[in-house]
Amino acid sequence: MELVLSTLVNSLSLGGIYAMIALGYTMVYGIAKMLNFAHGDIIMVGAYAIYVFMALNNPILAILLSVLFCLLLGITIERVAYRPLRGASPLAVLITAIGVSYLLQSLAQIVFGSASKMVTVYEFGAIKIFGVTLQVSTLVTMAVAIVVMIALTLFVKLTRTGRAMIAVSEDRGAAQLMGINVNRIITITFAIGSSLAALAGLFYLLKAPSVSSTLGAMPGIKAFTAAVIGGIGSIPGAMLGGLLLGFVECVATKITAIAPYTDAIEFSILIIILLVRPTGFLGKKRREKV
Amino acid sequence: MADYILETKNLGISFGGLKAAQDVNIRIKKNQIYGLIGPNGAGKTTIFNMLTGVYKPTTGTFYLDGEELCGLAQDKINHKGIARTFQNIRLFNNMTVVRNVMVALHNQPEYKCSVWESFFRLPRHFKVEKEMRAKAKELLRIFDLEEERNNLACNLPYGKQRKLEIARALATNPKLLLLDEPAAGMNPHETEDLEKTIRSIRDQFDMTILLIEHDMKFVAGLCDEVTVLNFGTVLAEGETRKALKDPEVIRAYIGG
Amino acid sequence: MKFTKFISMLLVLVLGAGMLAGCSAGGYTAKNTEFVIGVSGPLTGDAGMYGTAVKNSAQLAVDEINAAGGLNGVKFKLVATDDMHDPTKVATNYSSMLEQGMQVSLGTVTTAPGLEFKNLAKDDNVFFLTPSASGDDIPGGSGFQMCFADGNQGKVAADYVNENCKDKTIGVFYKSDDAYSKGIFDQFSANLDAAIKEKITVTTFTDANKTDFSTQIDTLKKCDFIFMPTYYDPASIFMKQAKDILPANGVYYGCDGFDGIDNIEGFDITQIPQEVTMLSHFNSKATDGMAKDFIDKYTKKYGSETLNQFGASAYDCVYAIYYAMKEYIDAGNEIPVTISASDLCDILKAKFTGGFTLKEGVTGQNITWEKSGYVNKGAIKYVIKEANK
Amino acid sequence: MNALKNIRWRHYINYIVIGIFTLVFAIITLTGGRLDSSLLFMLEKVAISIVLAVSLSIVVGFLGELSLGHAGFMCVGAYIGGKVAAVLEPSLGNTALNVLVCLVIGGVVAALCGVIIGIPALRLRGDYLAIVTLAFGEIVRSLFQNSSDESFGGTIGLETPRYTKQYLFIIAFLMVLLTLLVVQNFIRSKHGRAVTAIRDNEIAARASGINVTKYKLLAFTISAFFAGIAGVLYSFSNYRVQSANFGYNYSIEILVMVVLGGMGNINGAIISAALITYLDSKLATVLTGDLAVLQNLIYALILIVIVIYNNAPGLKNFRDRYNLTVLLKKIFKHKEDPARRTDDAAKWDVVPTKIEMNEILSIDVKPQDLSSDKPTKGGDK
Repeated sequence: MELVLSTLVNSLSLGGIYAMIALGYTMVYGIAKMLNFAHGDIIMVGAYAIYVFMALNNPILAILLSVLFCLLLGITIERVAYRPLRGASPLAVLITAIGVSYLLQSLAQIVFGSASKMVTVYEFGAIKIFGVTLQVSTLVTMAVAIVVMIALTLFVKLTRTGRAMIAVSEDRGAAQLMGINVNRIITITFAIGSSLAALAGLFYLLKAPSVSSTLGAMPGIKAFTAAVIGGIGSIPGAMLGGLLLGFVECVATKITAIAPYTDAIEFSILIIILLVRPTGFLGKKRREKV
Repeated sequence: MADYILETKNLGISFGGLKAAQDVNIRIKKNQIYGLIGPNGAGKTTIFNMLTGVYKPTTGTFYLDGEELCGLAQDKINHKGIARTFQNIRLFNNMTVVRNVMVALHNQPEYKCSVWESFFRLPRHFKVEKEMRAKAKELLRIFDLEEERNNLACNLPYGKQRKLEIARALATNPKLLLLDEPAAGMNPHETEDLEKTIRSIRDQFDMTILLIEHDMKFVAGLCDEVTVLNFGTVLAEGETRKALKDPEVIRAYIGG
Repeated sequence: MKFTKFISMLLVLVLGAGMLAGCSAGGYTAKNTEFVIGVSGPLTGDAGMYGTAVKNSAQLAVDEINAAGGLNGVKFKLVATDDMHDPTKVATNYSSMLEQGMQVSLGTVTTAPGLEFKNLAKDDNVFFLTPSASGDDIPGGSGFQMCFADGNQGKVAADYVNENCKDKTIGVFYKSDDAYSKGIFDQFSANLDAAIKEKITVTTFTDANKTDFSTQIDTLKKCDFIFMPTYYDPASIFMKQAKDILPANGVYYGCDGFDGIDNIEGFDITQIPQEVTMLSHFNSKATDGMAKDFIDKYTKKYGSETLNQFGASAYDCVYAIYYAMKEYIDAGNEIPVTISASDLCDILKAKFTGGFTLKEGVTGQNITWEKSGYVNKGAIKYVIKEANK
Repeated sequence: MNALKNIRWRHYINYIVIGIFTLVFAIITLTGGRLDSSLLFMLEKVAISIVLAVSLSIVVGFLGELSLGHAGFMCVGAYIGGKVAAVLEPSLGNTALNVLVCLVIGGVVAALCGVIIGIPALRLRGDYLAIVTLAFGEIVRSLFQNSSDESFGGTIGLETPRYTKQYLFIIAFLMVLLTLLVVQNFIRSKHGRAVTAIRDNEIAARASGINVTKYKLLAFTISAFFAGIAGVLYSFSNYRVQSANFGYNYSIEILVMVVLGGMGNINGAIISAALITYLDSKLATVLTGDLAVLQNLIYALILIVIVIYNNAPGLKNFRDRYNLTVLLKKIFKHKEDPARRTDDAAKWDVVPTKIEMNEILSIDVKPQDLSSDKPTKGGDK
């Protein structure tokens, strides 16, 4: 019982982070129709930003500044690297995105060195619930993830901008004809996605107090897996996919015999899902127009 | 020899709840120029897509020259003898004009050349390439595109792109040619020209042609028979002039 | 046509560059005016502390030898290259060092690149004595070790556990895709008593998830003795993450990879309630003997941040090579300064397999080598930090 | 003489240059001159990179799909080749025959993996496929990494029998020539034309009777085969195969070679592969420590800048004004020889790299492209 409970809590907290990143992926993919490879690396930038701003000795301020920094970074990346390629082939956009991801990683390494840095944002300590020792930070992560998810769903459903986002993701051309400023919507999407990535970076730091330039690469790809499993473009899908993947990873890591294969297992799931149900669990199927 | 070169039986497809086409029965005799008309969204292109294997019909089936082709893959259907053009032109834009046609000659039995022969440039490779090029040039001459053969397809003027698409479709040596709005975007002079070309294709290649068109004058002048569609169902069919005078058809077009 | 011309010109240019390199190749040591010692190690990156320590300490030894007049008047020179603990960089580093006249080498600092280095050196017959690449497969050919081999470390750890941990809950945490970590674990596991082996809990991690260990910690949360054959970086993250969860009276037991764990920026080891222990051949808190001497000299020159057993070992390596060469010359032979790496290798190999002894070293006394290249010396269990302190 | 005149020399220039180059070094070696081991190593590395870049360019340049798992295929080739070599060594000894057998087996096994990864390629396009190839590379790596010590050496990697290095580079360059031969001939044949047609417009290709399934699989298989060949060469050149060497970063490095050379330009890929490999090892001694990252930074910038320059719709005018052809025209002031331009075959190598893939991005998540939706219409009557 205790084993089940602690595994569950662990996978929830990991899954919450994946869900958070997957959300950013899903939004950008749904609206800008591009796989933002650099999304994972924004997590890393966010974590480094916290590391730097922690010099102010104020965790809250550091987190806010980090989110702001990533938000601006996301907008800048979109502006400089992706916008010139709007209308170009997706292959070109994809390669550029890989380039940006690589750029962020190497810049971080140049600035901070390749050795990882220890960062302590805030020590929440641990509590005991039903005989299970829990990190309080885990609970915080889950709570924030849920709040963000709800807020985002409401934002998309209720606000003008949110509805414009849906419109752009459905049909960019038609949205433009309806007077929606597509560029602006895409910029906002990137801003939101990058802020979420910064939050994910924070959660990573709360979980494991260390940041290096490759911090975001793997979680990025895994979160993309999560987004695909849940169905690209779907907010609850991202949540579902993230939690599912978190669960798989935790269970796989727990079982000693298969622990070394954890990544292979996750990637195999990705391939299988893409083959069997490329729309994921909650994604919508779209027809090709000929 | 079947009576009809193309025969569809209760062909229908629905996307989710939307019935895009329903119980469509079309019969085309050999050497006919047949029109498929109807207002926007009537399901004309959808039928084309079913006939070429892009969509799988949910109901019904169709026969080409007596052979059931429904459910085959796109390239298989093409091998069996249905070729098409697209409403929005789809050329291989980064290839030259002659190469566009050569791609379509790919499957002709006389140009067979295995991958291994290509890897190592065995004599057959050179022979086949030479013959394909000659054949492509010949086709281009018919469409008056020979001069442009070394230009990139995307650099052709609009009218010529349309023609090239038809030439490419013909290169697959089809029994039935589907033309999706061939006259769209053409000026009256070009349209007239196209009309002549289509007739000459029928005569020269002994071809049967099914076309979608909005230009009624064009349809009336060219087509032997038509099927009129509205909301995915057949509204009227038969000899062109008669069908166009059908009050149902007029109402569907004018509205109300 | 112009394009063809351009292509051919470029091709000729690019490929011709290689040819030029070919013409000037060969006989790098001919112009040497000093004996050149080469070493490849992670001067940066996750294991950067080790490479830096090795480089500094080797330099320290070289400087001392040179200040004392070198080897019969011929001085030594150290060439250090950075491989960032990445095996793909080794071949390049190796050739670059050869080009700089390397005659003898300290090999690599870490194991994974060392496996690559070993073969290169064997091919060209270049002698190397590695201070810290502890892989079981490193020695042999032209390679020798100053540190304990992984198998040995794993065995020593297993012996310790067999003897002292009968009533403890034992856990293991190692990196499954790292040669060093897995090598030690395999030997550890093979040498455990069956009764103990049955009840140990094993967890692993990989390079892809080397920051978040909550699942592993959760699995090990009842263990009061955790064997950690990993490098200090993941170990420190683990400890920090686990400090409230694992029993406060627990013990972390690491191998030489733990060295430097008390010197990580942002990681205060005193906040970890558990005891942190490592198996070592060097006590960085030593208060007497060569070790004390070395510590003083090193700290004075480079500070205490990178002071660890890797450096100590490298210091000994340089002296071992120096004394071996000196013995050979003292026996009436000659070693010209322009001697080729291969010739020097034959000399040194004969010495090291022929009973050469480093009498007094920082990392032990009367150090000798087996014919297979493994080292013979005593090990120290060294408590980095006591429990609850 | 006339026959000689009719040969399109530009088609063969790369064989000739590489052939002469190999010959020169082969003569030096075979006549007893001992080449320096670091030079030999460099030659082998350059050859391996060229094979990799040329084989990747089939998928990226001509099929128009992104493969991020090219190093994975290489990994398969390296391990299988190394293993076979070890098994065969007692019977075949350390001979060129052994190398050739390993090359064939390693290549074929990698090609089989190409088929396996090609199957998703039939259903997926663009971003999804890129991710699948990436996942494939990681899975392969992970499997070899966790293999038992007896089978593939696990974490410490597989020790491969050493091959007399003096001759290895000759074999490596012969493999470069073979790769060029097969890839170039393939691309310039009706089959290559079909692959390029799929890249340009998949829907139209299908409608023109092209068996898209077959050709995508074929492209992936050929590409994987030669990556496998490169892997086998690697295993002979390096004594030890460690799966950590074949990660995502290596795949990206190969991609950089292809992109820098101009996607779909084989000569470009050859030059940039040789150049990058050469500079790589030269820079590695200069850029040490944290500066080593500069190399990755440069790769990143190459990817971003070149792709934006080549593809940004807004830069079209700029591109037309400032490009290599214009630059060369200025340098050489060469007049076009109209006699040589009778056919379009000369344009074959320099097909523009722009790929209209947005209209066929993916079956399920297709962007609604503005232009694809009835640009003109006669209007209803």
